[in-house]
Amino acid sequence: MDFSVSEEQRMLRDSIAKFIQQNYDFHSRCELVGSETGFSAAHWQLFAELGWLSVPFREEDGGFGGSAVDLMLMMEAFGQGMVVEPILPSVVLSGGLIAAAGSEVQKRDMLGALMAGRLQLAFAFSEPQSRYNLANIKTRAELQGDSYVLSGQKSVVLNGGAADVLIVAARTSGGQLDDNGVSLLLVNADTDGLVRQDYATVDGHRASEITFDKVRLPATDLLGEAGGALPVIERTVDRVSLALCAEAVGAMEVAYRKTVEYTRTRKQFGVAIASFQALQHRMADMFIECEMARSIVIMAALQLDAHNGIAPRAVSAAKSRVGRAARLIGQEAVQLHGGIGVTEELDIGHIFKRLTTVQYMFGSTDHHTRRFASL
Amino acid sequence: MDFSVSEEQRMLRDSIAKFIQQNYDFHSRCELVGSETGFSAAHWQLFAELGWLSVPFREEDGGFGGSAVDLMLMMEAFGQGMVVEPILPSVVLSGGLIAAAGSEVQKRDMLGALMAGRLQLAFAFSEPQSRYNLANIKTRAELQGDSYVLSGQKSVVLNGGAADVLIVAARTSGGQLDDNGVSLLLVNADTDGLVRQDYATVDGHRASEITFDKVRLPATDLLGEAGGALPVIERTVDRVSLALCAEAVGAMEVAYRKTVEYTRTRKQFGVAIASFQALQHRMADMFIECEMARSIVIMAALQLDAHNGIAPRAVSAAKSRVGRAARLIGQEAVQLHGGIGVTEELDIGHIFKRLTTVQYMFGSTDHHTRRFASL
Amino acid sequence: MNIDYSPEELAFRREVRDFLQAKLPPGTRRKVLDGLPLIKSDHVNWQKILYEQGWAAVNWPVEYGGTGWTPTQKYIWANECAMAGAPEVVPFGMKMVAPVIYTYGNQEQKHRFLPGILSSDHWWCQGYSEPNAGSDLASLTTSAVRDGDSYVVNGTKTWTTLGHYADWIFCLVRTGGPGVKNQEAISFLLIDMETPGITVSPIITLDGLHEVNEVHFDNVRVPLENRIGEEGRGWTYAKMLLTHERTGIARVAQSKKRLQTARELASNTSHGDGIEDDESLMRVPSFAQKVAAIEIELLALEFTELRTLSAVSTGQAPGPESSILKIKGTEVAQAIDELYVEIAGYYGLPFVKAQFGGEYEGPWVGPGAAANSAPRYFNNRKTSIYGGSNEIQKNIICKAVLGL
Amino acid sequence: MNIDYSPEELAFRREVRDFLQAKLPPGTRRKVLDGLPLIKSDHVNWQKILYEQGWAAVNWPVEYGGTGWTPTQKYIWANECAMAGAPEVVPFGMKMVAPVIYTYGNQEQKHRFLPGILSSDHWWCQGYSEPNAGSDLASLTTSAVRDGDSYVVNGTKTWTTLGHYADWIFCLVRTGGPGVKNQEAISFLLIDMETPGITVSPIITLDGLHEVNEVHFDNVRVPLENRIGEEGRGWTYAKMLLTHERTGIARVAQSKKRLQTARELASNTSHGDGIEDDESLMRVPSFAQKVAAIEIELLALEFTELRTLSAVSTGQAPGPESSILKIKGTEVAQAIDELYVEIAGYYGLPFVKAQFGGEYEGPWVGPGAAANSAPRYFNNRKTSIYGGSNEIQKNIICKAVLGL
Repeated sequence: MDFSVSEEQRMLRDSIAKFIQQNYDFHSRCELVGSETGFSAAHWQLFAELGWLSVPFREEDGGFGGSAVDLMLMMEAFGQGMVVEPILPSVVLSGGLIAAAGSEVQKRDMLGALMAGRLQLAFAFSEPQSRYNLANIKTRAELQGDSYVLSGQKSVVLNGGAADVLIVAARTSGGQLDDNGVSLLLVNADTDGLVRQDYATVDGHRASEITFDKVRLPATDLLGEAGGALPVIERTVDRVSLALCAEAVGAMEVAYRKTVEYTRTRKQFGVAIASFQALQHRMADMFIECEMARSIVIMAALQLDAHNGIAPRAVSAAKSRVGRAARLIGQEAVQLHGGIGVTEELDIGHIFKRLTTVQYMFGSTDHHTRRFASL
Repeated sequence: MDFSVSEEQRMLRDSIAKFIQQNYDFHSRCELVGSETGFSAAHWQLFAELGWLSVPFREEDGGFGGSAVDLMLMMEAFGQGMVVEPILPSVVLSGGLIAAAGSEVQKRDMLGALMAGRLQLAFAFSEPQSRYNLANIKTRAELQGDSYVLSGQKSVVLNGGAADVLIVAARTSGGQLDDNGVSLLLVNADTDGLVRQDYATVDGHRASEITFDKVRLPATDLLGEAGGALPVIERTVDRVSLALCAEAVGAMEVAYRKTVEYTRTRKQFGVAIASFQALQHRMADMFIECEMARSIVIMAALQLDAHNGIAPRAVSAAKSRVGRAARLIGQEAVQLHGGIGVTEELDIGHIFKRLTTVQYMFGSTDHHTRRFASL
Repeated sequence: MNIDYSPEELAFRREVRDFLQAKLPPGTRRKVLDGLPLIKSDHVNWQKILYEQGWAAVNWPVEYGGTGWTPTQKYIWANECAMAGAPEVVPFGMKMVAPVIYTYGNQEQKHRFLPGILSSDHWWCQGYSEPNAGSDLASLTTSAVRDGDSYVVNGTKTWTTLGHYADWIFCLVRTGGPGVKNQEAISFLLIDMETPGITVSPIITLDGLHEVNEVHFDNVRVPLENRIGEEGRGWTYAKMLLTHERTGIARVAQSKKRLQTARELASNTSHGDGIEDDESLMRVPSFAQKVAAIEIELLALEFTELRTLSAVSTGQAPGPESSILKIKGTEVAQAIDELYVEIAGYYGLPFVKAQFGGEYEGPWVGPGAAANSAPRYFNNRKTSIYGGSNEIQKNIICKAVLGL
Repeated sequence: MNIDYSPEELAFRREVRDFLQAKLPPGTRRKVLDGLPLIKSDHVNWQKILYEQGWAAVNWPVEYGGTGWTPTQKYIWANECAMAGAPEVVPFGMKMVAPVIYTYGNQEQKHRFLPGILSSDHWWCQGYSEPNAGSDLASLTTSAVRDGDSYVVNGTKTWTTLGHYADWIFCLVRTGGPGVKNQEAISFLLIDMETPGITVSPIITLDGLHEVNEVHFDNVRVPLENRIGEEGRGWTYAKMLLTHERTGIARVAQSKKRLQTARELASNTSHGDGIEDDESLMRVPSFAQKVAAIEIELLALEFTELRTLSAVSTGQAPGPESSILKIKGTEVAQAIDELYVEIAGYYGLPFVKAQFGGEYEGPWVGPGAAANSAPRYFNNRKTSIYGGSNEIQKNIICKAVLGL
């Protein structure tokens, strides 16, 4: 048992922190959020050059090493800057699927481009009726000769607008809820019959509604085994959930620190409001929540790396606990800031928004508590 | 719609408050709790003389009027004194069953004696496996000729030790969980085959385990219709739940007031601990909880009196909400008292104990939240 | 105590229901029920309909055009309006400044201002808060210096809700110097928003919308006759008004309707693990119990409000207990807001601002109610901050109720 | 970072398990697992077995008889002990006074006192709290006045756990006058409980049991050589000890075992709405989720403790972050206590004191685990009060971590 951070990990964390300090103040982030694409292509190239896009991947795939602990440390650092570049959907989620299910050729072609910053990906899995059940898929891909014909609707596809290639979860067999019969297909974003409606999300990211109307694909654009994708999806989504939790820990730390700072300068009734003990104890609670969340994310990362079969339960524990902490810290940060906290003018409200959406992506707090109890 | 308290109701409340002030200080109560019988026969006679034992009954049965609002006001007043005389199990619960299901003869004989303070009753309904399901009854009464033969085990029968007569819920037909087939039988406490193990309860009251081994009763000792008792039991238990909630409101008010008083005198770090804002806000929360509980108990009492069919739902709402308030106020009262709060030496710990048991009698907080959701 | 309606009250409820069904514009109703922002004309049209009916000023004395309703009638009215999807009355004129005018204003001010408020011809906004004052309202610095028959006003007011629609603003201003106690330094002015020197600048809230503003006063001349009551007594008048504000703040009727709608939504939202229509979120025990807990809290709140109103109607002033209404009212409403986000699931993420307009024609992202679930949740965090933050309310309870 | 055990650690765990299985007395084990109170001989017998094994003093330096275990070994030990139902080591000698003696005591004191603690021949108790001091420990008034080669001690100590078993008490006493700062006024004395003038009187706690006491000192003569370190430095020594106390306070292993047992109990408790054996309370979603939430909290707590221990093992002092361990450790343990009450249902009510003894022969009321569910819940409310109340811990976090 060892809780120390390696020299390499420390450098990774410090370099991201330095990048954020130099390039990612509140106003710079607002500009990115308001821009056409919603993030900076230049930043993305820099991330590639600094090797950050390679962190989640194994050395044999050309990556940095790919431990869950590495991923956690990186995402926590990004979380501190509220970074909007699509690391999570493009690299961790979609790249993770390719790393887990791709053939050697697919991995060589796509992971290389991904890590080099030349390829944007998105994973289209959720549908209007599926909520948090990854097996609940109506989108169908019928094998006709040596093509698949793909039809269906995917909702809230993160990074869908920027993606060059979409990975689509579709049924090649089985009923709407069956574990078997789910396949992954690689679809170029400009394929005929694919219609995308892109939009901003409430937390400053981007997503899309995507419909597929008899989209025809070569059968070779299958990723992994036909009909057997569900376990790969579940494993990858667990990893992404951990990454999201780690990002939230970074954001929560900033939220409580900024709240402490603000209350020390904000005066009411002639004194700094930080001098009110009722508020002090609530800030102590924010700190405690953040540390408890950090601990359970470390636990989940270590269990993922231990490959001992209890990772799904550990991830659900983390997602549930982080959700609770994110809720309390986000709400309290706004409340203790007062009026200014509910405006777009200060970063705290934007952190609050992100700390809200992390509670509902990849399974809500309630969903993961139930999943934990059932595993 | 009218929220005013009548002159008669005000007098009832004031007279109980006066009795408590004169006869029921902490040490007097401790002596009663530690006495052989666990309460005062003299008090009981006084209650009868003052008409308090008649409050829950209709005028045509010789009672005071019997509205749920009257009952609420009375129990709240008793709750403020943490009165241990068995009003709830003997008068409200058992007397309530007789009033609801008894024949004219049974009512005349038993209610008269009950209101005169000459009769103690207990209702034996729960069994080790039944938890909060009133229909879950294994105890059976077989009709043999013109007798019932009663066998089974009843658990935690409140006031079982003092009762002259027990009302026993038993199956005369049907399976263990059936709605139909439940009957009420009147059993003298000294009947052969009835074995009682009496004990104190953690909150200063008394109860018994009672087993019935082929106890033979005249068939005429049936209370109400054979096999049709469940609705009567449910209605009566709802009324008792309301009474218990009202008692809890009285106890909660005392708990927060005593906590405020204590913190104003207790000094730490050179000042009264009431001056610490973090504690102040927690006392404000205790006050708020008490008032919210009071409001919902009023709501439930009014719905019971309105006879509009939504009383069960209203009572479950009250029991659920009061349970939540009782938990917070009880725990906080002890915490804010510090060490002295966890000893037998001060009344606050005893209030905490009662505020704990009220959460688990006649359906736990969780049970009633679920019942509310299902109705 | 009893909870029954008299035959007269039942008849009144019937009349109210018929009126709402006949007169509430369907477009406005739709927006209210979907929780979409209303525009100025939605409000004004509806308030003018109420005015014609004689029901515009529920709480005013009859002599100024009030309804003369009993507390039970007002309770029925509030519930029926919420259930029908009627817009809430914009409070600044009707509920805030009017009581100050008819209580502390002179005859001329009553004649001059009350009719325009009653008929909704004049839109009012509130000028209390300042950027550095927050919950410490009395520390305001906007100054009004006497110059002949005018005050010259300088300073900035903030959180001025719908100030960009307003014809008039009522302001607390400092007429005494910094040494003078607040009780004697603050005056209450009515200011025409057309006066030179006033500029209104928007504040964008977390829902991305423009509802609140900063209002800047740069040497704004206000006639002396626009002062309510005595100079230096404004703080006293304002406190009376704040108490008024607090009793309406429980928002029970609105929360009941919102919760009912949430329950319907959840009943039509798949829980994801089934394919039948009835396998909805309401079937998930943890969700159903969350809904139940909120409904129970709302019942407790409703009867707390009824108790308070009953006490008021028997002549008792709304006591500091009414702070409970503010605290619990906002907590319950915020819990309901959060329920909508949970129901929306992934569809809580999209922020398609055009969909909020009510006249959006493009392809709709997600189910209707999901569209603004998160923005509304974000924005409504304000309710536990404004109108005397919930922390201030707890201070009031500690001081005035618990004697701490 | 990694979570794996090395082969050596796995072997150690095997050794610990074998030892516990072979040596833990079954009667003691039964009482611990049923949550029944232990008597003095249960503790002493077990601690002497540990002493013979060389495992009595887990945290002491090796030179005084400590184990020299790594943090991971200590973690394994704590978990295995809890899972096996071993009694917890009575802390007053082993974990509280011993570190003060071996850190600040002189050679003679080390020789005189440590062996008796190690072998459990001497039972120690703690004399810190006083009736009027509470969380404000430093306001203590028990006085020690020098008289020749002795101190004469007068005053009262309270909350002295198991003081009625004790051979020795360690006390904080005031050797400086009221004008002297606490940092210079308080001294640390070791006092033989047989000394004339000491009386012990019981305090009955909410579980109806006698565990804590008041200890009265009436002109008790204590030889000067029983003072640890310098006169007037006792506060410094005590603070060191309090930090020690706090790191062990998370009680993760015990809570894990208690939660596991609660889960088993709930699995064997009817939910009342079914007749089959598997229709247990664990099948009720709201209950199962409550259990899940506590288990999740416990996981977070466990890794918070592991992080803290890891930081300590790399030479960092246990920082004020360890206040989290006290706050969350007691909150989780209290939540588990409450779970037992909920499982017990109606059987949480009976208070049959004799059943607590462990040698009760009469008819048993309710299932075994229900018997003391409520008393234990009541009594354990103390844990968030003593050892620096959870409010004091929040103050520490505010000051030392947040800089408030």
